[in-house]
Amino acid sequence: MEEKKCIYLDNAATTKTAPEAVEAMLPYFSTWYGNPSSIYSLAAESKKAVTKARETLAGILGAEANEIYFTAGGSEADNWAIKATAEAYADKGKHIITSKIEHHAVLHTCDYLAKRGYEITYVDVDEDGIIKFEDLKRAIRPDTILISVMTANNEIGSLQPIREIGKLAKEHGILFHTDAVQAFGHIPIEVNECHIDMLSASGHKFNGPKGIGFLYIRKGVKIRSFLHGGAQERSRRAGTENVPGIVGMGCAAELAERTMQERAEKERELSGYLIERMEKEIPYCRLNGDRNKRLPNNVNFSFQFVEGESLLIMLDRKGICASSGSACTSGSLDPSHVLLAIGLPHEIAHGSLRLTVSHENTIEEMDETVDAIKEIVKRLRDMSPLYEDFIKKEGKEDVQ
Amino acid sequence: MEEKKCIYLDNAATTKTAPEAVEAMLPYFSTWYGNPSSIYSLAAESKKAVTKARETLAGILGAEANEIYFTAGGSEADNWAIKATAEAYADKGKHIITSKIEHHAVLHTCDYLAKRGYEITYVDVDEDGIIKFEDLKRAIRPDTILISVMTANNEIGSLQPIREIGKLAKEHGILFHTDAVQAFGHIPIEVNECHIDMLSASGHKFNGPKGIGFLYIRKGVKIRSFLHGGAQERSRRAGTENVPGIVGMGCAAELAERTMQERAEKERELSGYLIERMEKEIPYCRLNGDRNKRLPNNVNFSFQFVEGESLLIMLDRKGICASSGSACTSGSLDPSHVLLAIGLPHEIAHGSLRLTVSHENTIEEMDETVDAIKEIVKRLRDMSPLYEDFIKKEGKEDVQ
Amino acid sequence: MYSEKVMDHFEHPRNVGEIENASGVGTVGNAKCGDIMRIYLDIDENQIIRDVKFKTFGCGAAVATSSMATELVKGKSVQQAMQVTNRAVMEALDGLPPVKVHCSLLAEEAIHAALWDYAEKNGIQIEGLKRPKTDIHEGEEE
Amino acid sequence: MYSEKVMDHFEHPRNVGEIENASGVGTVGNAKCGDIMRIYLDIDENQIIRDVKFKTFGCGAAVATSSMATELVKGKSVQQAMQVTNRAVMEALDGLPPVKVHCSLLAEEAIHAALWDYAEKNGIQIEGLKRPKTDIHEGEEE
Ligand SMILES: Cc1ncc(COP(=O)(O)O)c(C=O)c1O
Ligand SMILES: Cc1ncc(COP(=O)(O)O)c(C=O)c1O
Repeated sequence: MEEKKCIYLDNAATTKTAPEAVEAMLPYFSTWYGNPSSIYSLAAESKKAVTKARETLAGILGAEANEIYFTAGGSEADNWAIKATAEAYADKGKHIITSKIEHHAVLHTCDYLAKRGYEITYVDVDEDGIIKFEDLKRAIRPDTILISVMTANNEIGSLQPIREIGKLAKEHGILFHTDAVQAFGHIPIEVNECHIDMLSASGHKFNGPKGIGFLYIRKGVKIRSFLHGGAQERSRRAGTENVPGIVGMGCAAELAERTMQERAEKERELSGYLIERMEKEIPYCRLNGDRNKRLPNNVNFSFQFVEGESLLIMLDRKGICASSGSACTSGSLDPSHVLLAIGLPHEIAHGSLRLTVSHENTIEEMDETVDAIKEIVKRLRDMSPLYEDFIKKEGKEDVQ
Repeated sequence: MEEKKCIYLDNAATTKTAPEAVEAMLPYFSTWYGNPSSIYSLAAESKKAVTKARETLAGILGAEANEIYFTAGGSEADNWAIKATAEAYADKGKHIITSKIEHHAVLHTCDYLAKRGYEITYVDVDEDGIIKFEDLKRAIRPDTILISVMTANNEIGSLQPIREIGKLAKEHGILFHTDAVQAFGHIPIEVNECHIDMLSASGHKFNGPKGIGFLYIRKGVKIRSFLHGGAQERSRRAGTENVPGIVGMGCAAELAERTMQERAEKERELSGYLIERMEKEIPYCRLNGDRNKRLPNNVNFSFQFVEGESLLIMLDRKGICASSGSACTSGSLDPSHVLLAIGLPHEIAHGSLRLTVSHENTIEEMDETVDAIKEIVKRLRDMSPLYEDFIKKEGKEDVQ
Repeated sequence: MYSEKVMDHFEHPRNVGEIENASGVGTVGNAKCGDIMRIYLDIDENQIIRDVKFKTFGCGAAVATSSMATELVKGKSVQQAMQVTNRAVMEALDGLPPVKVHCSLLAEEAIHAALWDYAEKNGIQIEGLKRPKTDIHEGEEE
Repeated sequence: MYSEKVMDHFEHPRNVGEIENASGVGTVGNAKCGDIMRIYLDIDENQIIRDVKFKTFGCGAAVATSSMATELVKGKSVQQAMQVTNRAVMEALDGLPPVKVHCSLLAEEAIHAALWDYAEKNGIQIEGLKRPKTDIHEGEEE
């Protein structure tokens, strides 16, 4: 396929690997390819590179290097944190608290445990997609062993009060895990300030490579291995280290940390502009997620009378890459569980669009995008029986 | 560190990623970086690449593309195959048969299950490191649900009779898993001929990248997810696909398949030469593993009166990269479980050296290696109290 | 994901619109599942479908199957229209992804629903036509 | 993995060899664990260690700690030699990886074992010296 111009607005699904990160990885494929567990000098180079990346990641979180455990991505980190904690603390209790808007990597893992004798409380969120803190508080029981609430939601970008949750968990002697896959590298997170015991992150969400992530595990947390085998990762996660992946993620994290403020400002400018124009120019639409407490790069709208996939395909024909809910759920017929959790009726949830910008986007691209959306929404409404009924019933004029 | 000349003889620990594979991966980092689950055209490119790799791998094994499930490596594939089978078939029985010389990714996973109510039979191997087939047969019980025996051993290279084991398993209606991490890409394997139900492989063992592998699962095998979350890999293995890793592994597999015969010939020539010279020129040494039924690239010797790590470090100082047992176990004080299983006494097992060649090595390098080993073994024996005692006790002359 | 034919009918849907005082109108599907199709038929005194229009809320496949279904029945007799199955629609579109097959069923149902409306209004019976479910997803839930 | 000092003593071990008719010989460790050290002492009538030699079967750290231990006791009095602890050996080597600390303990034990042999042969007592375990790993197993 030819490389054609495209406006990429799906950075929550995955990001472009930073050229610096690719550059950093390259020597570890065919030059310093030694297995870090080996004792000869060739391997010392790869070991050193892995150590450096570990220190970088730990530094960003205010953690110790030996609290960082590399995984194959965010899903493995989530599975590990939750399943291994459940097992290690089963004698204390079998109750886990999470939210209704977690990623499937958390929700399906909890479902798995629910079928095996664990009890899960899925706490509600408000209409802006922020966890109901009082409900969370009330959900705590003597046998609660883990609270898992994400740092930022992947669909509507809403930021959760992890500092307060961490404090609450600590007060009750409950472990706190946060899925920071969407947040790490995008907003500042400090594991000690927020009393985070475990934190999941994934390289490809902050311009690192795919297939690599990490789980932060606070020293002292009793956690079992998830992958058994060799003695890698202090015997907690077996498997020959993905050295190039680790190096690429380390480099991307360092870059993300260093440029975080200016990137976030640029993203806020772009996403704010999108929101402003869309709200002003497109009737019967609604911004999903909290207007202020949201990831700088996230825009999520619902358009009444319009179905999301049609919108996406038409945008794609105009070279605009966007998403309708989580990338993982596309192909499914159910609308996103997150949009339902914030109270959207099914048909509105079906008509949602997620645009997640990067600092590399431009205002011109935003204009092009809004113009395209306007035109497409109008076109789809013109062929929508729901819109036809609405206009007739309400006796309204077509205001499109 | 400067790139200095080195003779790399540790291809069982990991291999150099083929430049062709790196080349193939590159576009998927920063150009075709779309998430394969997305529906826009950018993502179609990465999806197509993943599909192509899947078809390549399936083709090599004589399998269907939808029987290949990507993982983060060999360890994850082993963990998944064994744990998920154990869970899915628990109502049929809780007995698993494996061998004493499996990789830790299999053995520690079995240990994990043993603590959770499963019964594991670890079948013995003979002095050449080949499973005792009659013992295996006798181990079968009505509640046996899985036989897991590796295709080729990672330390001594011994090839296991997987065709016979597969037949036996099929006759008894028992699932057969084989850890082919050392074998895939090096010797031909056909899953149907050998009645293999599950097979683990890892990219970095056949000149693919690290951090990517796969599990072949025969259609119809009832197997649970191991990583829960998104709907990737037909909802059986969650996590955004490691597109570059998958592409790199696919390319390496294709290359490995195409060049298998000539590579194996070259490797056999090199390893045969090593074995011949060492046996002739170094006294009190022993070839470990079967002389004929072994991986073409594997050479494993024990040198009496000498400790392996010293040998390795001195070889490293001469620019020769080798290993003493499995890369994963270095750092441990126990000698390799494989060498103990073939009946070596502890002190002999401690003095073992594994050399695993690649087709890129030369006969000159083999000569240099043998010369170095001869010199080092002599030096270490000269400072060995065990050798001193041996010479005195036996009244032997120093024949070194 | 979609064939070229599907993309063509999605991007350039044929027969979009309404027919005032239509001979028959049928609406099927529900918003909960993300698909609603409405078909308008204009049928002459010889039971020939003179004109057909549709409106659809749904995914690309829903739009394309509606468009193709209208093409397949246009100018046909009511009896011929009864032969337009979901399979015929799919084939005419060079196939659909497995998760989208239900869209073609919806298109078939929409035609039938419009024909039912026509038959009821005119007090006639059409051979092989059954009362449409008001929601084709009824009874399908697990 | 190892400090430069360790590597130096491993590659160029000091005092390798045997002493015939040594004043004291001590062997510790066992082959099962992969480490055996033997130390030969030549002690003069003033209880000064005139010469020392060692032989070691073991890893890089085992060789280096043996070498360093012999250097630290050479020319010293028996009493001074008693002060050479595993810690002193490690420090002199600029440290050891955690998994290798037991090697320095072995070196200390080897010196003590050779001194014990010397004391026994000569019917003297050395303050603070205890009978060496024949296998320092005895009693250490879990
Ligand atoms: C036989 C065998 N199985 C499994 C593994 C684990 O593979 P990986 O390190 O890629 O997870 C290895 C290599 O380390 C191996 O040699
Ligand atoms: C919030 C969240 N958690 C977990 C994941 C899973 O990460 P990965 O796909 O890298 O395994 C994702 C992204 O898909 C995510 O957005």
